[in-house]
Amino acid sequence: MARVVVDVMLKPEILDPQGKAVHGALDRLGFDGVASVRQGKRFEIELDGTATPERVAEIERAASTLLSNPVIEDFALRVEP
Amino acid sequence: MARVVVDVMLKPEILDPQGKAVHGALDRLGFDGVASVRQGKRFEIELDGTATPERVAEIERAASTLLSNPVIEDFALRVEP
Amino acid sequence: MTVDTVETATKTPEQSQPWAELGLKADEYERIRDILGRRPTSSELAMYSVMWSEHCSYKSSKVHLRRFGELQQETPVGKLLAGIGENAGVIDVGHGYAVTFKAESHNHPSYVEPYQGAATGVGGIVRDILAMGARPIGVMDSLRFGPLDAPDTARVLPGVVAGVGGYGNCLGLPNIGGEVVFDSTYSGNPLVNALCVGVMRHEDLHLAKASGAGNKVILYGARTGGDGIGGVSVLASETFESSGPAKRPSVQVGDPFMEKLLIECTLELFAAGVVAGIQDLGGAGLSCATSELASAGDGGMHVELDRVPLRDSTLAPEEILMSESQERMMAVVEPADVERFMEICAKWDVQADVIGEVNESGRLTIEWRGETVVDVPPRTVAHEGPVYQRPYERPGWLDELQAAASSSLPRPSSGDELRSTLLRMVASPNLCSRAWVTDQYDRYVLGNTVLAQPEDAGVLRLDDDSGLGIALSVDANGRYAKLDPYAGAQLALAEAYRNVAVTGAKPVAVTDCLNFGSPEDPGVMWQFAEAVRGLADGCQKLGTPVTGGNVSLYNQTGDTAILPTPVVGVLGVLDDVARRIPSGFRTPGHIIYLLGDTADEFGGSEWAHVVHSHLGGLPPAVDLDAERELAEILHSASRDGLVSAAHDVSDGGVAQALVESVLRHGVGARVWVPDGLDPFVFLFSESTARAVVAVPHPEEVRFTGMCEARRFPHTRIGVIDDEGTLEVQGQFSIGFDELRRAHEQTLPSALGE
Amino acid sequence: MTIGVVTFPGSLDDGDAARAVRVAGGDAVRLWHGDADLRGVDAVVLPGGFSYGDYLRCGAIARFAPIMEPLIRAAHGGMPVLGICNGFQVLCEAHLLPGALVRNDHRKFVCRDQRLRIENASTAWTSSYQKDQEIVIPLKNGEGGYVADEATLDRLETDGRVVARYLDVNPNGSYRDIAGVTNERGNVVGLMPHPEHAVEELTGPGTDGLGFFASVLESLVAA
Ligand SMILES: Nc1ncnc2c1ncn2[C@@H]1O[C@H](COP(=O)(O)OP(=O)(O)O)[C@@H](O)[C@H]1O
Ligand SMILES: [Mg+2]
Repeated sequence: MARVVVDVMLKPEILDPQGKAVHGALDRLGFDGVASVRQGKRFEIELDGTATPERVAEIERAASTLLSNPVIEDFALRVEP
Repeated sequence: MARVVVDVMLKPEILDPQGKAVHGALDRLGFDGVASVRQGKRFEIELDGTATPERVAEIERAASTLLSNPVIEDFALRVEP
Repeated sequence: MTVDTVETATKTPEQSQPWAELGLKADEYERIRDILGRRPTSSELAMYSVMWSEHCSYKSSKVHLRRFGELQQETPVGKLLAGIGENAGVIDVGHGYAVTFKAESHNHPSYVEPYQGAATGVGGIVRDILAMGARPIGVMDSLRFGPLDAPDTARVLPGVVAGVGGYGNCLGLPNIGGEVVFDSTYSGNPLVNALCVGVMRHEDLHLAKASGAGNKVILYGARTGGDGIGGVSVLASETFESSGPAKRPSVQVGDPFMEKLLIECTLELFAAGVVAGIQDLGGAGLSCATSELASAGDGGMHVELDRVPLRDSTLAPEEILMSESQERMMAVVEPADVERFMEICAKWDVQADVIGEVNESGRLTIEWRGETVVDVPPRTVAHEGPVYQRPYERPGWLDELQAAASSSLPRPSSGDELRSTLLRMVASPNLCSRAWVTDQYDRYVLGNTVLAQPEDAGVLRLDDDSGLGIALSVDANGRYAKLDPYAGAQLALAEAYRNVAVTGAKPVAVTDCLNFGSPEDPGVMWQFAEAVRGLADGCQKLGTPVTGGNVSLYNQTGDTAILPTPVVGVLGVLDDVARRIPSGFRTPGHIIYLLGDTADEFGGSEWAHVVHSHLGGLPPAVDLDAERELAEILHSASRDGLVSAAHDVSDGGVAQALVESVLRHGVGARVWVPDGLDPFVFLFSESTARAVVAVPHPEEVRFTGMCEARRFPHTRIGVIDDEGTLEVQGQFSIGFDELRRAHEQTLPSALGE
Repeated sequence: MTIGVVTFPGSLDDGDAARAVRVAGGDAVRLWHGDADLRGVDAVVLPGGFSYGDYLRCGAIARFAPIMEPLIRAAHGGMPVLGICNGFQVLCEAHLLPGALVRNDHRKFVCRDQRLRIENASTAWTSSYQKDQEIVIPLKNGEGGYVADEATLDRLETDGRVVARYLDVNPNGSYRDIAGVTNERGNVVGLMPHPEHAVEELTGPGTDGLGFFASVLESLVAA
């Protein structure tokens, strides 16, 4: 079993109301020195068997079409040992 | 500037309808060999200045109260260089 | 994993069992041993413990609830097609249609995890309605929280509202009304009561029973996981104080998308005629569904637990039986229909598995890995649980509370004082605009919503051709019930009845959700008994049967119980929804009438609460004959088109009713204080059986003639204009900007945005 | 004239959209997401709802449904397609319309009667309105914030492809108050508010929404 993790974040120019709200809440709780907060999504994909380069390439394709919308989001993918 | 990343995932025993839906979509799109998908949240917190142990401990406290609900979620925190 | 089988249980009679931890009492455990003639297996123990919990067995409330069964099983418009004891009552509303509605509490889960607790509360009641054979067509939510400014309210309320909305919106069910009430007794014990209403053709009625030997038992919907294991017995039956966090079971998470598929799939199964019996899985999961189906049937049932599809393969049989995984249903299907059943499920992407069979054994037997882990007479689990005659006694503090009347509280007298009192009242948490909450609910979906918030009752169209429709309202006033629970329950009934009546509908049937403290406190038990007695007597008088309901006990923190809160839902019928009466004033020139008598009644009033933090004396007098008369007047007025608006008078009195009516469309009104009435009493008294109506000038003679013929008090109190102010002649005048700001800012500024 | 209304798992306003088509005088044909077949309809409505629970991103999973293949082809060929709310999201995910819809800026679901201005009255779905006509129809969404990069927004403005704009309040943080957009050809329209809930006096805030359905029926007759 291998695990592929895909992180999806809104592009910097897209408004992130959730991140902003968390930032505001941190301020109110007295956590200062926070410059910014962004909230994104994390997908943990467990594969049957090993993460061959072909399969990772497939997941990468899924990440760029299904898991993220390139109009508003960027993604990062990594294979966890 | 330092960045603290907090990943929040539903506890394994808790139903994850979103992960389930993504899994189903991957199957239908012909990505097979996926054993399970879990979807969680990722917070990127940028700090002014450095991530001192005290400040990280503070963020950790926020992670367990504000960013996650310990009744249903676990979180992992790491400081990125 | 070693499994406790019937065989082992027979051989090891002395083995000690955790019956107390599971919430059973010593004599209850003994009774189980008597029934079985041996010790129960751990699976059987799990089953009995959940099914005999307060939440499932109604063991403390049953003896009182019997009163409802003694009411006439007929409504003013037709027969009850199913009554108390079924998943939900079913009412014939004419034209071949039947309506089913029911409320249920999800209080403690919503405190632990507000979003999921509230969401799964909606999900659960929707499945109850679905299980009757009906298409769910609307939801309502009756909510109670601690003080608006309490920190925990800021945690619980937004989560609960988002959960109610998140689940209901995603199911595509319009939210057509509810309540939001704040009182300090609900801190740590919020109340989340959800109501669902559904419609079906008479012939579509389905019942929860497993009959016909050889029929298959099919479990369909979501897979079973470790959700809320023990939730029923622990969460719903014990206070947090005594159980502590360690016993808090994991929370159930809802999947409204799955439920939406389940609804469409189930309705298609009904339409295909392949369902012989059906039961939803709610609290107590498979334990409840299997034992209730078998118990209501005419034989027995055998289940192979290994066939239950699991989300977590490590679950033990007792855990599978107790799991409260959401979005599951169980059907009894004739063998010839199984294939078609499976096809329909596949179309909707709903997993379905045959897990057992109906037989003639008279026993419910459950097998796990080839061995029998349950072998019980199903009735003893589902229908013949313990029944308690809990001691009850009128609490000693009540005399003193009733003696502390509100009459000595200082009252506003000048016009300026009345003006500022009004502004303070309309801005108070219990009277301010609910838009912050209701804006999060879809009220339009399905395209049949004729009235929804901020109207007195929700109105839904059932039939496009005839215009047949229903009206629904849920109400309660815990302060009234605290002062006098018998009257309090009747006042809740009267208000819901009146809210339905002001739309022009004929009120026909009642459901309830009775939220109280611990039944082990004789004072609380007395409140409960009195409330049930009051509600039953009231229903008898109004000719509206109680068709079903729900009881939630143990709502208390330490020794402090919540205000006794009998939430009452009333269903009304409109022959043609085009005749419904809205609550907002719209047309300048129409004359404003106050229907009903106003007396000096401030016990338990919103005014005493807001201005003096006072609770004492007696609640307003109940007059059900007058309520009935008022309803008939409004019904006739709607039929004959005599009124253009009607709004009931309740919390906050005439002042509140007028403010809501004028702000609706932003017109204006000039009002005068009727002769002989003190201005303060006129504006703020909470006397019952009253409504404010707008009458078009040309209809005035006919309208007053009708009231006179019925000898019903009616007073001309004002006229609608387009000045954008509310003026009480000789007293004060308030512009709408100021009025709106006062009324609409409270929740947004307390809760954000 | 037949107008198809697609049902995805989790579609909610499909019945309402079909009703609106009928009220406007058309024939509604129900289309199933799993069939790659438009059944000969003249136009298609992708209705509101929570397709696939709106998990992941709204419309992201529905976009890959079998029905979308012939639909995308037909849309490129000029067939009128209206995406309402979730349908708008699906059209953006399918790249038939530019931009995307994100979580409301206030992070809550919102249901309200919304005033709009029709900015482009020459699309297949808005021709029965006047340019700059103001209408009130229900709005209900949790992820209705319209976003696109500045260049795209500028292009939409100069090409007159903003179909409707929010008035009074911007209910969800949409860039430039955009409530709906169209493709270059004007046959594909995405709209966040719900015209299908404003086709009968009795069950909506008025009948201002009827024009969308009347427009397409007229344009089909004219074509
Ligand atoms: N929790 C809620 N959910 C849905 N609708 C609600 C809720 N709370 C209040 N409402 C609606 O808001 C309006 C005003 O509520 P309220 O003033 O309590 O009405 P009333 O006094 O007539 O019972 C009503 O239409 C009511 O149904
Ligand atoms: Mg009312």
